[in-house]
Amino acid sequence: MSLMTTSMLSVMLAGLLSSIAFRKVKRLQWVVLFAAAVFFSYVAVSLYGKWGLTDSLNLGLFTASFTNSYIGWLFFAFSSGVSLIISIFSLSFNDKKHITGVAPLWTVLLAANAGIFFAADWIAFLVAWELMGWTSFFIISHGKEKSFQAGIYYFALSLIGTAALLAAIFTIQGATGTFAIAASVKALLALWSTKPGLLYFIAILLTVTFFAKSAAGPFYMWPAKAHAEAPDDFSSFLSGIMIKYGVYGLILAVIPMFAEPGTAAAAGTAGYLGAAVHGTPLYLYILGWVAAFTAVWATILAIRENDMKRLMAYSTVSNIGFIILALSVNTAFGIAAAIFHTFNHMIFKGGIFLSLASVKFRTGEREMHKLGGMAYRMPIAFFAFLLGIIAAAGIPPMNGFASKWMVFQALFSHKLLFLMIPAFFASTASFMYLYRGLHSIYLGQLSPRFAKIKPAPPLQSIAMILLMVAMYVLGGWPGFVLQPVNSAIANAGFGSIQVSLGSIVGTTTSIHLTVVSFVFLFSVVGVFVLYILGKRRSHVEAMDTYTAGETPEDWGVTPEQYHYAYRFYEPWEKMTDPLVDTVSFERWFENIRHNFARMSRSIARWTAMKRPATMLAASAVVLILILGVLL
Amino acid sequence: MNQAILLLLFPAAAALITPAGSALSERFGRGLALLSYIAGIVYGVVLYPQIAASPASVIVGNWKPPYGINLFVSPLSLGLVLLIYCVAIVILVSDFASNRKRRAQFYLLYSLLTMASVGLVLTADLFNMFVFLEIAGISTFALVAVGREGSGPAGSLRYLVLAQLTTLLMLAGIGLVYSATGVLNIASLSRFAALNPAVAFLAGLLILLPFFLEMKQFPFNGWIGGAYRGASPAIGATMSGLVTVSVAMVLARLLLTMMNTGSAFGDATTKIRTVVLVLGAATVLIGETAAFREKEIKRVLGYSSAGQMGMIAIGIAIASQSAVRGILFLLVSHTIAKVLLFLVAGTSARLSGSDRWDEMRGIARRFPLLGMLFAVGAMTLMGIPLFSGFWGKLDLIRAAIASGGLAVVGVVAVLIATVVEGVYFMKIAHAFFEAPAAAKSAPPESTKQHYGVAFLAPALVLAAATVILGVLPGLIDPWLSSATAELLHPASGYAAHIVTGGLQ
Amino acid sequence: MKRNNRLIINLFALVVVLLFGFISILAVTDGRSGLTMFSADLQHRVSYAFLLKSVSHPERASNATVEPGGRDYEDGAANVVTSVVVDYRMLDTFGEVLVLFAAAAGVGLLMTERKRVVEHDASIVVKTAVPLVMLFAIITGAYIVLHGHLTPGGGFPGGAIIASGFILQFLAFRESPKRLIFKILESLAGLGILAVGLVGLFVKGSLFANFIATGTLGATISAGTVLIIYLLIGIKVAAELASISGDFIGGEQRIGG
Amino acid sequence: MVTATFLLSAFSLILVGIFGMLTRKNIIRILLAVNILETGVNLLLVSFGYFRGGKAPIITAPISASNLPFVDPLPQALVLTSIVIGLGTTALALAITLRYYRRRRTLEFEPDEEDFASVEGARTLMRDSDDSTSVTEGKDLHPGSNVPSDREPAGAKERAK
Repeated sequence: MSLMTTSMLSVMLAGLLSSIAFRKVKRLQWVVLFAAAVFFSYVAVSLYGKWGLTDSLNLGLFTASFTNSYIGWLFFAFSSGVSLIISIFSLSFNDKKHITGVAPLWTVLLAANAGIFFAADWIAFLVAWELMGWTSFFIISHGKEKSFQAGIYYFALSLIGTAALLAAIFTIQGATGTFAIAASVKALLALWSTKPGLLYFIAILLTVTFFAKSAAGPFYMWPAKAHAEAPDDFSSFLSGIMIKYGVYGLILAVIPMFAEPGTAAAAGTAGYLGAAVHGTPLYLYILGWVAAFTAVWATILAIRENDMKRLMAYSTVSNIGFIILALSVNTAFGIAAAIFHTFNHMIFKGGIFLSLASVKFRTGEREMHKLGGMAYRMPIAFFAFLLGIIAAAGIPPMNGFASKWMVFQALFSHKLLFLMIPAFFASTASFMYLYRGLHSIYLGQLSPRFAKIKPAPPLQSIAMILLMVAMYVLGGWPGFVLQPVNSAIANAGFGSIQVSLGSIVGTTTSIHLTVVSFVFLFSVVGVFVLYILGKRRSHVEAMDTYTAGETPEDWGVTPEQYHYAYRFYEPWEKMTDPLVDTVSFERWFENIRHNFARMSRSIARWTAMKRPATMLAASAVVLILILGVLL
Repeated sequence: MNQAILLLLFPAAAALITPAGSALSERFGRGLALLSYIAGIVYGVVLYPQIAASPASVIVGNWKPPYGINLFVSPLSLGLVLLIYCVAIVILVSDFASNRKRRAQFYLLYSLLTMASVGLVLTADLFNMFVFLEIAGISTFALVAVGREGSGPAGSLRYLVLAQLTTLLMLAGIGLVYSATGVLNIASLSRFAALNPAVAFLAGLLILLPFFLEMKQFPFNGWIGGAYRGASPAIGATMSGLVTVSVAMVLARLLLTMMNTGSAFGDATTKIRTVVLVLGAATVLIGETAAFREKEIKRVLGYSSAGQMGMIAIGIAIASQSAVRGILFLLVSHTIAKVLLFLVAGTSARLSGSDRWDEMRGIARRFPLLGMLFAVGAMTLMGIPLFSGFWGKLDLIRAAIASGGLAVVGVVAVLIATVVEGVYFMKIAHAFFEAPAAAKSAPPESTKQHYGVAFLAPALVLAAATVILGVLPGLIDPWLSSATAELLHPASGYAAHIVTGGLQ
Repeated sequence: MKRNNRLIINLFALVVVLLFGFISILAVTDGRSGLTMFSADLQHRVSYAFLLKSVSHPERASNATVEPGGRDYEDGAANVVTSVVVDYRMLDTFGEVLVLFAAAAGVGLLMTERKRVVEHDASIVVKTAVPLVMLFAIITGAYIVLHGHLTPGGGFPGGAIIASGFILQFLAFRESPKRLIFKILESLAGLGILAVGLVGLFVKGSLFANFIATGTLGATISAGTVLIIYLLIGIKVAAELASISGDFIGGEQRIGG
Repeated sequence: MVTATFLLSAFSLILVGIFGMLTRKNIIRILLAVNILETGVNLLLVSFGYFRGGKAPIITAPISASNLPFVDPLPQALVLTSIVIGLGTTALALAITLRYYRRRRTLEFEPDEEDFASVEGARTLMRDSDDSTSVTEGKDLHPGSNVPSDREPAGAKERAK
């Protein structure tokens, strides 16, 4: 019982107790959540350097054992930090008007978060995974009819994932005889030469689990539903951290299964199963294509969205596509890029969702065309969003640029040019939806309805500012993250890359990001100075520019009608309509559910036949007898 | 050690006294029933240490088996007997919350039902098993029939017809076995010269039929809908909580102990186990599918217990160490959770005045504890960690994948069922917690009676039990291992007490 | 259309049933080796020991002789079926009693109190004949009950005959039976059976052990507890059947004559 | 030979019983079929106990291991038990049937109309009818869909009083 288990158990207990003790005063539950986040950040700090520290919890029938692996620690530390910032935000977000009772569940979810990253054997992983699943489900569907539709959708998918995980775990245990994650993966590598089919089966099961959680591939549609309906402050946790569990799982179990020695052995014996495309194992290559199409598809859908949270949810999915694309290259550089982009995404998407949350906090609106001009009223939220989308679009000097650059470098390294085309498309087209968000929410015509709203409360502003700083710093000095990441992947046996505090050595070229960031900094400062010095500025209402000095109020045109946001990309929507109508996994799942319900109805009916079901029973008996006696 | 038969006699005596006693006072039957169960528990707990030391074969009338009838009191059977008594107490106590004016016969029949379940668990004689089965059946028919006006008798009759068909066929099977071997004793059959494979298959299948029925296996579960609609919640809980314990136990006993290679049933065993496995897989799928769309909460629970019983059947058919351990764990947790769910269902039905969960929307907003209890029960059945169902399911799936072959079908069925079960249970749980669409009219009957301690105390006890088992599954590990050993290795324990005279 | 449908169902059922019969016959006449129907002859059945009354000492079965007038066999009933029912497999019989008990209780639970309207009484003939018939019925029943251990019959048939007398009385005199008395009777008789068993448990160390000397085989007073238990069963069955029929008949109210 | 006759007749009784149970819809007939099946099973048991030239197992002359002119007594004992059990079951079944009839005014198995009720909110209060205060207040829909209106459910009559 070292710090890992004790911290998890105590936080879990704290969550349960707070749910009982503070039923009347919900604010205190949020304080407990904040305390838990602080505690976990402390745990993260105190666990630094103690790699391989193991710890186990005897559950009688099984034992759950935990270890402090370097990669796990990185994920744990970053998620704890970001959730600390989010919990600061939540403290002020859940005021009288917006309060929800989900804090205790969220506290338990933090414990599950720790469990996932510490798990050393599959049982512990499974327990933490399922704990995370149902707590997050209850948070997403916090007792609203509409949000339940989203929640049950998410829950069904994660149940499918869990089922696949169960099957995978016990298949692995049957094949290797151990539940320990690292050991079993090593043992699986030895099986490449003998039974590659089994390995593919395991890999597919695990991939289903992790894709279902991180909404890659055919599962792209749950974040849009879930984010749209989840509590606003939770959706930044959802999109920032929870969706990354799948990525962690892939790094933990799937990618190592295709490490060099095994696949090399397979190449000889396993035939096409062991084949490699440009040095990438076939399976990962297919995974890469799935990821690329996830990125493209999510981008296409995001551009069509008018609901700001759904839009950002789709952008998250497309970023997940990027991450998995980098993973699928299966080189140290690619994995480093993936992890780096994961952390960056945690930060900038967290920031974006926080800013959206505080806009919703003030206005209560989610459709973007009803907003507009928020920049004038909520500057900090505006800047958080601005920097966030700069990062998301991969423009220097923000952190997104560095990691996207690394992703492309990784793709170059294996000459996967065809995979880069969709990647480039997704990356470029992301400008469209990001700009749509920026314009429709923050720029443009301020609607008179919101003329009087106050800026974001201090605590929320603090949270957003922290994230902004992080974005800029990681953009300029990626070494802060990349050096630990580098030693982590070296520690985990993926090899290592060359990186210093400010510069990254890619495969084709290297880049010195500090210089880039200073260039941008100075240019921005310079422009600002000019803007101050040159006194030729006069503030013109957007209204006047539109109407060219006319007075449209006379013929009853109100300002917000000039806020061009509704059906922002109409031609694009027209263009993609047929595509979206044809390719819809959503409808596919819907049909499955529908047919299932019909089947269930009919089964329930035969129990109420005119004759009691003796006929069926008797004929079944006869059938069994025939099979048993004659055969 | 023959005093151990008192375990069986307490409820029987209570039942026999009841008619005369209820001439004295209305409440006599109820009190007496509870008293007898408590006596049973106390006696069982006192007995447990020496039984754990050495399992005892209780003989009746001083006649040694296989001539006379003998009961086998082992850690396994004694533990399940205690479970049955506890469940019976919980159900009866919670039934006070319904504040119906039960007649004396109700408690009489309930005691007989409990007695029969205990007997089924204990007995080691085929025909005696049949008799106990009939007692259980008759009391269940009557208790279901007095459930809801109208649909009670209908459901009860559907149940009765199927049950009679199967039990009579079982009797024929018993006769066949007797005329082939000349003994009726399970233990001595488990170490007997091999029957002809065809005869063995026929007789074995016929003997298992009523247990398929009671365990709601696929072609024999046409009665679930009617019976569960008709029965009052207490009886629903009894049918799927209390009776299933003994029935599943007996199925395990017959399929693992009586029918193994080297027993009278010899080679037919594998065939019969395959049949059970396939039926179990079908049941899991069909039960959960039927529950998916069902709106009447009692029937949802009935169908879901069909699914759970299917899982248990799969585990029994796999017949490996961890499979049996898993299903025993699953059995215990299912009993706890299902009874809890039935209590919650009954209370919320009385509070909302409707049997349908879609008309109970927002009831947990008025009574948050009710909703939490439901969630706990549901998540136990779904096999979510920190609730007891998880460990059983884990063991079962591990065993199935390890044994491979046809058992993989069972795994797929179980995994699909987990997803389906999760979806419909969460639907219901959410409907409970949902903000009611329209302002709901005040509950038809006064809240205090239904939501009083008579409901809350038992429900909380059950919820605590499932959570404790979920967090510390190791608690019942010793019991599980000894029970598993007893079921899987009859020669050492179970059949050791049989003196076979000039037979075989 | 509907008839057609029914025809199809009947045909299907016929096929199912015939297949069932065919397969079963095929199974029991299967050629492969192993025990099959009747392959255990009397020597190899448990009842061999029952007949020779040598259950406790199987080794004695070979040279034991059992004759009428002999004393102190391990079960003194001349009617071996009775000795199996009431002694060797007494637990089954106890269960059987409880089944009947449960059925009676269930009927009582289901038949809620109700009144039936009857226009006129039974005829004078019936009214005069019934007491005689009832007397005969009760005497015959008592005889059958008391000789259960010597001749075919015993508690169940005897009790049924006695009950039939009461039923006749209800039918003739249109008076609803005094159910309470029957209920108390049956519960007392049942408790009596249990008590006999418990005495056996505490005297002889196992439930329903025959704790009375079994006496001479064939004598009226013999076979120890068998006689007592059959007596109690007779009372119980009579009371139960009477109360069941009383529940079915229900109370009546007469109008006019 | 005699045994074969026994067996065949027992078997045919069993088959007849099963056939009746499968094909009939009228509850009384189904119960009759159950009883036929039961008789068949009992006969089967007895015939399993029969041996060529065996007498009823009542000791009227000295017997020993060498001369044992009896049939097997055990199956007869079992049959005795199962007959009584059958009696109990039948009595209970008839009582239930009577109750069913009083409610629905029919002796045929009918589909539970609630399963086919198109209206979603068919509210059904739960009433335990052994609660003497509410014997007649069952809120089940009586099968109005498939019963002519002149057949009044029994509940209604009693409710009138």
